Amino acid sequence: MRKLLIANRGEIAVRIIRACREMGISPVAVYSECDRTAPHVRMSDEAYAIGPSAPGESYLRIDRLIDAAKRSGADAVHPGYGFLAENEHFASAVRDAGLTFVGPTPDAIATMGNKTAARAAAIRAGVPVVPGSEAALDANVPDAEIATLAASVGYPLLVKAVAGGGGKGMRTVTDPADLAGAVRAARSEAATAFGDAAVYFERRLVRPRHVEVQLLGDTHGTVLPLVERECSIQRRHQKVVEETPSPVVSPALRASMASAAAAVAKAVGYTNAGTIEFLLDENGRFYFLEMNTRLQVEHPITEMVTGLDLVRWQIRIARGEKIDLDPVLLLAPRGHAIECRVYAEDPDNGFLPSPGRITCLRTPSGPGIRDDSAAAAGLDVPIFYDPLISKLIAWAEDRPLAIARMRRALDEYLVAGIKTTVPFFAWLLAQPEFIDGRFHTAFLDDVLAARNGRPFAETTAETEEIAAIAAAIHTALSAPSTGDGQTAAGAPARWKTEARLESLRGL
Amino acid sequence: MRKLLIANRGEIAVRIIRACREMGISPVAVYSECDRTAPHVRMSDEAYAIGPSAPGESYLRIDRLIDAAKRSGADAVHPGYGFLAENEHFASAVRDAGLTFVGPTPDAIATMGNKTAARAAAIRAGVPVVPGSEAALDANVPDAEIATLAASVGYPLLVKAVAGGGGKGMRTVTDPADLAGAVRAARSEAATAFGDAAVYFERRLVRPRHVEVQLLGDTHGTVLPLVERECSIQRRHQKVVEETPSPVVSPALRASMASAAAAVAKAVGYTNAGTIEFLLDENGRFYFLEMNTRLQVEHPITEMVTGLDLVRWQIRIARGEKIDLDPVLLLAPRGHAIECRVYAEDPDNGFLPSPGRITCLRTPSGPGIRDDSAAAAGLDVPIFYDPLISKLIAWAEDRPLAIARMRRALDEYLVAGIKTTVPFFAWLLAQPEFIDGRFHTAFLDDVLAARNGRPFAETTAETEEIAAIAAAIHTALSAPSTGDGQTAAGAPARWKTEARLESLRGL
Amino acid sequence: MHYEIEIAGRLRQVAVTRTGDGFAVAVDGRLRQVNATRIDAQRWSLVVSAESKSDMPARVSYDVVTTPGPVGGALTVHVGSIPISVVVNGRRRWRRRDEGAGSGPQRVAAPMPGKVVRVLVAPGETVRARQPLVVVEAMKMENELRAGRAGTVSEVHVREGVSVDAGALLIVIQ
Amino acid sequence: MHYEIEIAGRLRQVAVTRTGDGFAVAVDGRLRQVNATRIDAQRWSLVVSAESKSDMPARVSYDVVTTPGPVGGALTVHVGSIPISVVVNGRRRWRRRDEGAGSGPQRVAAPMPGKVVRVLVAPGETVRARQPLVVVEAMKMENELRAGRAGTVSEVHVREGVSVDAGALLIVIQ
Repeated sequence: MRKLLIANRGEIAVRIIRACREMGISPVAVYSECDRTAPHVRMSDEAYAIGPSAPGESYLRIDRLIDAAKRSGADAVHPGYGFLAENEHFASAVRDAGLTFVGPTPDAIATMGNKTAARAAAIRAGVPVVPGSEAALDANVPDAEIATLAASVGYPLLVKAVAGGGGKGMRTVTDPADLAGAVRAARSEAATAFGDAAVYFERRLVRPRHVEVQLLGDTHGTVLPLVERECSIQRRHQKVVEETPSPVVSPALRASMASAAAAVAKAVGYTNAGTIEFLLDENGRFYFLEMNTRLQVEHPITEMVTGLDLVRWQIRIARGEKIDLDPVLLLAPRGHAIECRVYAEDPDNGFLPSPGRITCLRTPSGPGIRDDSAAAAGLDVPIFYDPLISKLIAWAEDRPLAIARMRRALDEYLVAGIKTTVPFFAWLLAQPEFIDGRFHTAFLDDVLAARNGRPFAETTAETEEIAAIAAAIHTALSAPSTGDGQTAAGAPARWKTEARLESLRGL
Repeated sequence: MRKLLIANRGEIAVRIIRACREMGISPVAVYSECDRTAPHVRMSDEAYAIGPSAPGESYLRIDRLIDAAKRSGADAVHPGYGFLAENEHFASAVRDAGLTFVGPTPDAIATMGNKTAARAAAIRAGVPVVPGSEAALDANVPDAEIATLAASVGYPLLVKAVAGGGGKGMRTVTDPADLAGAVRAARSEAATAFGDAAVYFERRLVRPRHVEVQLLGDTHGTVLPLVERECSIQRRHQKVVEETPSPVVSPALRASMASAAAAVAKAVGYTNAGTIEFLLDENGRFYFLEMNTRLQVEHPITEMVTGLDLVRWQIRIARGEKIDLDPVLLLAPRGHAIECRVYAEDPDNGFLPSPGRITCLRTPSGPGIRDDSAAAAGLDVPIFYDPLISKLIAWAEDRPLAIARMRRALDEYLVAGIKTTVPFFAWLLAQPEFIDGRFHTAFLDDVLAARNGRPFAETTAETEEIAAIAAAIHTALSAPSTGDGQTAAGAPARWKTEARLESLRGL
Repeated sequence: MHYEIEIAGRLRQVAVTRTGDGFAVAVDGRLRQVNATRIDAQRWSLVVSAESKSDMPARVSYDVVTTPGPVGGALTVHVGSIPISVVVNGRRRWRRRDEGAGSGPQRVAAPMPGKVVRVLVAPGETVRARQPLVVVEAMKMENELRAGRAGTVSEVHVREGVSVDAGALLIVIQ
Repeated sequence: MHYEIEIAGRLRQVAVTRTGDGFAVAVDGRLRQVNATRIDAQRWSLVVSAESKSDMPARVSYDVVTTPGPVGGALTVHVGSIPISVVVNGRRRWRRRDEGAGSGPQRVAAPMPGKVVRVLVAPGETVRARQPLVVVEAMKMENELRAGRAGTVSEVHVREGVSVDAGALLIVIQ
């Protein structure tokens, strides 16, 4: 592999560029209109425009991506995560163009992309799945049959889209009377979101945790599972904080989840990096949930405690290399790692997206801190894509120290110009339930509902006084009358600190 | 410990602030005139002005530091490295003021600060020292006696200042005829630099390596040595690149150096973090060189491979806590770490200092990279202090991967406005001798002399063409005729990308 | 110079005077000595000391970033990493977005371009404060727009499935 | 627009013309299509393509930072992290500091404030190119100032132990 086209943007494109540089591979970027000056474009060796800003006209256009790969002379394509990373047609198109796809086979992607097929694969591998209906319910199954099936699964249950993901096409039903309506709603949502109205049932577990197992499979038949990640801190089914190891997984449970994960992956001949997601109930029983057939957003925490470079391994596996790692060490995490997904959202306004220009950025650094980011002062967070601006990762010798380190890093993290979830994380990491590891997948939504919109960035009398002082001095020194100032709401103008300080002597 | 005054500046003050934050201790900064806006001032809870910019009038003023500590109500003082870190009078003054000194006792500092006393301590501990004279030669020892002593040590030898450090008051003598002159020169230099003209002799080893052992000692009698650091890459006796583990130290040699280091530390009742420096000859024999009774600049690489937070341990030890670490793990490094000391120096002009304003800064990030820095765009590197602007640290699974990662990080590292040693490191890390680990303490001076000033940042036809294109476009878009531009050599003025690009349509 | 500064709904009287090495700043009559150094157009380093030691330790250091807010006179002041909304001399023009108080119709507009995926209220319906009104999908997320305060829905300008621009009027509540 | 641009001692003729989505730039007659986007006052992103594929791959991306140099018309252009000294339309005024060539007296000045710790030459002494002349201690390091080219020392303006300001004349070599 000599030249790799990265069919993605943002921090994950930057992450893959770094792996390329360290391996002597030339990275090729693609970009939509609004991404012309994005870091992944500026850090790559070559860069190809692939269309307008809307993802459907650029990052999701298989034809344009293949065309860019061919024009650049790339011999491989890395899909990152999101966009086309779990699209078997893209994987096929890359192969058909004679290029190496850094990921699993189109067959493995297709199987695991279908939730009922994935469940069937897990059952074949002898791995427990969440109790539920085994076949997809398409639109012409009669209501009575649906009700019987639901009763056999048991209430409360979830109606889930077969092609689902990200909580779309999903409904909780507690009362059998609501079943028919919920199925209709889920089907309609699924049809809109995925073009496939099929749904199925899963029993809703009580306070489950989301625990997942990263694994690597090579093309020589080796599948190695790695230490689990705890991803139960979710907002509306989207992970916001991940950590490894899980505070509740014992070495014995780790070994048993790891071999279950490997069994599922082997059952579909899985290659490259992938993740088996499980639900873990309060009694320590785990159930296969689904498989992500790509690099995960949260892969860095696994890198921190295992020392592996997962992107490097993806590329090595795609080149046909054998995995030569010690399986025992992969399940023996060193220390503890936590990731906070920093989003351009306003946590004090219902987590509404907050796109716009970052006017000032101070990123944390120092011992145990890693910031995987594609943000920079002066750059815009576009409205078209996932508002993830940075993944802040803290490692330390144990979980309490990792939490202390992450809180220190969040204090250092300053993003001005847009709102971010940094104040939310500073709040969350101080909650007793988080500190004690007492949480489940609905924990965050429950406490957010209970807070009822109280602001996360709580001010004190001291910080308010300082803000008042700073605002007064800022306004005094920025007054138009100095002849050298900035307008009250405008952008900074011709600027000299010395001159401005001089001018104030006349106040 | 509730509040800690940091009697230092720059990256090490920032490093200590971070440890304080993670431990819930309030950090107090001090600053000289030119450091008013330095990061350590802005990141601390409180900040006290201690005098003019010259170190002798501020950071070296024991009275002002103690005064600031008292005014702030601090209960402890951390000296960092450099300045007063190895000054027993400062340690005593801190104690006398009723404050905790985060470091060893004044006695241990005094003993190890005297090179002949330190050698005597090592000999008492049964640790080999570089063959040499055991007593200090003061000014009234007759020349004949000096010549006899020198002959018994053997040529080539080094004349070294008893109070020495950093290569000052040091002369190499190969020919006995040069002895008297070298002793005179070294004495005069030592008297000027340290106020102490005493010198002694050491045999000069052939192509030795500088290998040092970090250790921690608590106030309960435990001394634990850690994996060695290889610090042979030096320019004029100043370390510029450090790594751990050493590419030439076997586990058996590691164990034997570690116990020798612990024996020396125990011999002087050493507490807190310290480092025993050894010379390692080509036959694998090692000799005690000196002890640094403080945190080392290069401590982060040890943190990367052991997982320990050494500043945290310094504070814990100063609080009287017991070290409860597994001695075996401390000598079992995980992976490999390298540090490059990025200096504000012009490597293409004899490494002359290059103070001034950093106009643009892009620091590396991503997997395995840590940047311990106090640099920021818009800030000045003052002329008064050590020109270290950042310690760039790379960790990876093994040495070749760590080198690849460091080279990737150096490629990402951009500092504009001043010159730095980044291009020098990019060159050094590509040298076959470095890659193979074939070097000794004179290696770098030898290859620098052989290069005879050839520039490190070698341009290619491609980069020169791009520079020409960029300069032409920059000049075209910055022409005064646009009415909105910047003068050829001046600072950026009122600035709007869109307006400027619009204006060019008329070109 | 004298300013009226509003933070978190409370108005402060702030007077700034230049002194030898900085500023004397009185906040509601309480005097602080402030050594303020500007780093760049947005960033400040403040070292603040109180007249007496009683209410604030000596020489407290703050890293502050001031950025313009959405309306004239509004600033976002970051003290450390905490963003604080500040209005200078503008109390008559300004109103906190999520404050329960207030009168007149509430006009709920799209804060970003996106697609309306659910309309949760109909004209004539009464709504509680913070009740979800419309779900807009943008930046790959579904975002609930909520009522600022209780009232009755008087106008619904969108239906499910339509795309809206930033600022488009969606719902009016009386 | 046409510029004479000197890099590493070689002069290039550079012509810049605005095109549809960028610039056509001819460097010594070789044409490049350049999509140049300014990030801020100093930073540029260039995506460069050649007329033919033969001498440069299509759509090469460069991150470039331009900072003013010490004299008018001089720039430091960082291509990636490599700093390159560039002079625009200024070849007559400009001379590389460490170039062996040149004529007239060499005036060796202190590049930074510091203390002279050693004077290694005396008036009348002949020196080789790059021979150390004076050692100045500054920023805690001893720094050797060297001869730019061979010659004879005509003036020595400092002695050991004195402090010097930046720019102070130390040695003149004929």
